[in-house]
Amino acid sequence: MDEASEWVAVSAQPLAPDELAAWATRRDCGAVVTFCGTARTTSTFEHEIIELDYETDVDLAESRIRAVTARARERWPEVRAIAVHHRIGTVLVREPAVVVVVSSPHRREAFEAAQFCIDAVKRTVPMWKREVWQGGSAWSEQSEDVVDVGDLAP
Amino acid sequence: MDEASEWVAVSAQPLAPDELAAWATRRDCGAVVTFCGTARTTSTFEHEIIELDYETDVDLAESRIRAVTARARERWPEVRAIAVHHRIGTVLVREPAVVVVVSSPHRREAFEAAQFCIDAVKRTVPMWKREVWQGGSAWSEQSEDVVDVGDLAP
Amino acid sequence: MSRLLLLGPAREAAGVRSAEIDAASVGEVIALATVRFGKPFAEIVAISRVWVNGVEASPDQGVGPSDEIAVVPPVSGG
Amino acid sequence: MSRLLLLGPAREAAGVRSAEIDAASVGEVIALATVRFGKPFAEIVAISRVWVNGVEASPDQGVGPSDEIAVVPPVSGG
Repeated sequence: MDEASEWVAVSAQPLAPDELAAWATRRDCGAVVTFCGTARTTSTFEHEIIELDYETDVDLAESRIRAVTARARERWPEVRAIAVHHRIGTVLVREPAVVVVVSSPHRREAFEAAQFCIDAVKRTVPMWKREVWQGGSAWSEQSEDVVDVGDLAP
Repeated sequence: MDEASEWVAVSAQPLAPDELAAWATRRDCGAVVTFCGTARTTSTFEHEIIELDYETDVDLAESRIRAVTARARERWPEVRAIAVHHRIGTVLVREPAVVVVVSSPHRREAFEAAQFCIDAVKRTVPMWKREVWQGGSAWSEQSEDVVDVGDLAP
Repeated sequence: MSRLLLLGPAREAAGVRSAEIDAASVGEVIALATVRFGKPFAEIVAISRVWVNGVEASPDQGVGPSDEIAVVPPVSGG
Repeated sequence: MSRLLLLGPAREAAGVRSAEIDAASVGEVIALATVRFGKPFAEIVAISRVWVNGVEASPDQGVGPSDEIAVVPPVSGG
């Protein structure tokens, strides 16, 4: 696995899914799967959400994401490139808060690894989300302990 | 389901995955999954592929694709927008030949429906591919009958 | 005259993308096309499905002037 | 002095994002932080995990000046 097959970033910059997908596209790959987790209006609150506000420690979050991508490599060795970018700070409705891109020679591995990565990121990366509506805001319902990637069901 | 939740196209135009994903992103959706099937160098032939050449009847292919998206709607009623674009004619290595985009409120349905759509498109849409290398070309190994979407395992 | 649509390897074997054929059934259309386009085409037809207006058809299905008959060779799938 | 990192709701309850705390164990760091930041913070701590340098830690684990202790409240997951 060459160095340039992994791209993890947590930052306040707007995300660029098309740039990540272009980066992940390789001459020997027939499949590129891109997942965008986008801010949406609906929530557990009785308000129409207008933006989300994400908070974390960047170093800690990036190191936890790298544990997820390392695990994905073990499970799907055919996978070529993996990018996981998470935005922090304010994310407007319809903007992506997180993007996962996986490329591989065949599509099954790309789909499986991409879904694994986003599922695992949600459960293993410390990342808190405030939901903001007209006139108020609150933390999203916080109910799950952050676990280690090794604790996830295989 | 509003009219603008479905976008099917078969044409010789270069594909624009980011444009499709932007179109599919809705205020009430938290997930957008994009699959790009890209031309790659490796094949069953002993040559390095430099481009692919796709051939079909556009009307027939589009109508078969619409049968696939209709079936996806039945299986995943939560899904909001589905785009399936297939390019015909010459597709260079690293360029997408087919793009599937699915948006939904939650990510599981988007992943499942996107994977279903591309799997079903490959099996139910009449589409022939020539592999082109330096100094030669041949049809890809053609071994599977084109079946109806209703014949696919549920 | 029904319209015969020749796709992919069938188009290549026949040398044309479509043809007008005057016949009463699917089987007759295919038989006449095989006479017209020769052995390489017959070999492709032998492994192909035949659709009428986008729906798989049997040889004895009747066809008329507004019908489109397509020869659909196998695809690479996968 | 160990560095205490306060994340999400823990940061909000404490009013600060990090603090320097002089203590010998994880349990002692948390106890001193609870005294300093009061009841809302104690309530968050009660439902949080505690990590040392990114790895979950037990209260009796020893800590030194180069260690970073993080209070990690539950996330929304899903």
